[in-house]
Amino acid sequence: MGEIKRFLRDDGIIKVSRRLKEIAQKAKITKEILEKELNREAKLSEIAERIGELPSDLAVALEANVAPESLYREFND
Amino acid sequence: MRENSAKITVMSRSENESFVRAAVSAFVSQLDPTLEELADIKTAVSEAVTNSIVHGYAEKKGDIMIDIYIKDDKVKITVTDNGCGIADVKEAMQPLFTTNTDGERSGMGFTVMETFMDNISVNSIVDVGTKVTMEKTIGLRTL
Amino acid sequence: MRENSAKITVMSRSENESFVRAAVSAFVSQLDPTLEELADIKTAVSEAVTNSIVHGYAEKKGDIMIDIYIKDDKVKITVTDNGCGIADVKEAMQPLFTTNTDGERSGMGFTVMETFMDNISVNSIVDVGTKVTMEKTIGLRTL
Ligand SMILES: Nc1ncnc2c1ncn2[C@@H]1O[C@H](COP(=O)(O)OP(=O)(O)O)[C@@H](O)[C@H]1O
Ligand SMILES: Nc1ncnc2c1ncn2[C@@H]1O[C@H](COP(=O)(O)OP(=O)(O)O)[C@@H](O)[C@H]1O
Ligand SMILES: [Mg+2]
Ligand SMILES: [Mg+2]
Repeated sequence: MGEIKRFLRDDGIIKVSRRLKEIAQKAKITKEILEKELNREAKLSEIAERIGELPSDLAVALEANVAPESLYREFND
Repeated sequence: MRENSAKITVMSRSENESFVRAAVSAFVSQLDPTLEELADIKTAVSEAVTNSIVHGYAEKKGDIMIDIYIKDDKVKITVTDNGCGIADVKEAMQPLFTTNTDGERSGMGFTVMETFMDNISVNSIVDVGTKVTMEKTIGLRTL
Repeated sequence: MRENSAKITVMSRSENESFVRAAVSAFVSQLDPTLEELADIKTAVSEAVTNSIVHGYAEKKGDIMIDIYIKDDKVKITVTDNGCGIADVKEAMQPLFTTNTDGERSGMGFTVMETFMDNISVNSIVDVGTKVTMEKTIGLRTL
């Protein structure tokens, strides 16, 4: 198992789709933490810096994690 | 005094909606928005692009052009198609107005764009196409 | 048999390099590449866009056009500028060849593109511009 995991962690086999979802999830958690610390809304660059991504790459990753129905959820909220 | 622009052209295919959202986000990231501001912009752009695909081109295929222009803390986005156009823009922009009869569309697209952006304007000529212009200032919102 | 394309136009500004990389990533993600394949493509595109900015337009400003075309498991990307052009393409593509004299450039840009993509070709006319075409098949690597 350990070997398989190590193997899967190699960039050569991890699919971008999975990585983007991971980044998006990390960003959501980091946003909550940062906003408690800062007592205001967090900027994209602040979240990106904390998780070690470029703002432009984070912006793309956030799109990858959107379920199609979220558009309507946002609107109803 | 920062000023920058980009232009994106895609075919009217539903797969490209997500690409346009991602590309617009990546460009707007230069203004360092909050995630909410970014989501607002993406939602508005989605509605405009969806309209070009389902109404503008309907069964046909054509190009959709997205222009993004940023200046200082403002972003201006235009979504343009060379589709069927809108005969009565004022009527089309009314909440709940839709020409879609199979009940799949809510008629709230333009209302969503107006809600999530600071202002929108629509120019359209029948059989020529439609251009939706939307603007938003980043960093306006306070807690 | 999937086929799709997108076109991106940006001004020759260094801020737009990260935007182009992100936008190309977003489009190529439709093929669900591995991280390594995507990193290869981003690196190659960066080199081509940087060349358009620093060599093609040098001190001037102009547009850079990036066309992305995917078909099945292949991606073709062209980076085009209307800059100064290259007099001797064969010489320019030699490893370590650079016209940059301040020592900031390594002369390895074309070599990097050749290494990370399956094949590249360069068309250039002096005072008209340069077009770099790069192709890569996704999913070639076997375990
Ligand atoms: N790009 C377009 N081309 C042609 N017609 C359009 C376009 N965008 C909107 N319309 C017209 O405006 C109407 C209202 O649009 P919208 O508010 O988004 O509601 P919906 O898309 O749910 O019908 C549409 O039903 C359509 O008739
Ligand atoms: N888009 C371009 N327009 C004009 N000249 C170019 C362009 N791209 C490359 N060149 C020329 O080719 C040379 C080699 O390019 P490259 O291999 O990327 O090395 P470097 O950029 O480090 O000089 C450059 O020094 C430049 O003279
Ligand atoms: Mg609509
Ligand atoms: Mg170079």
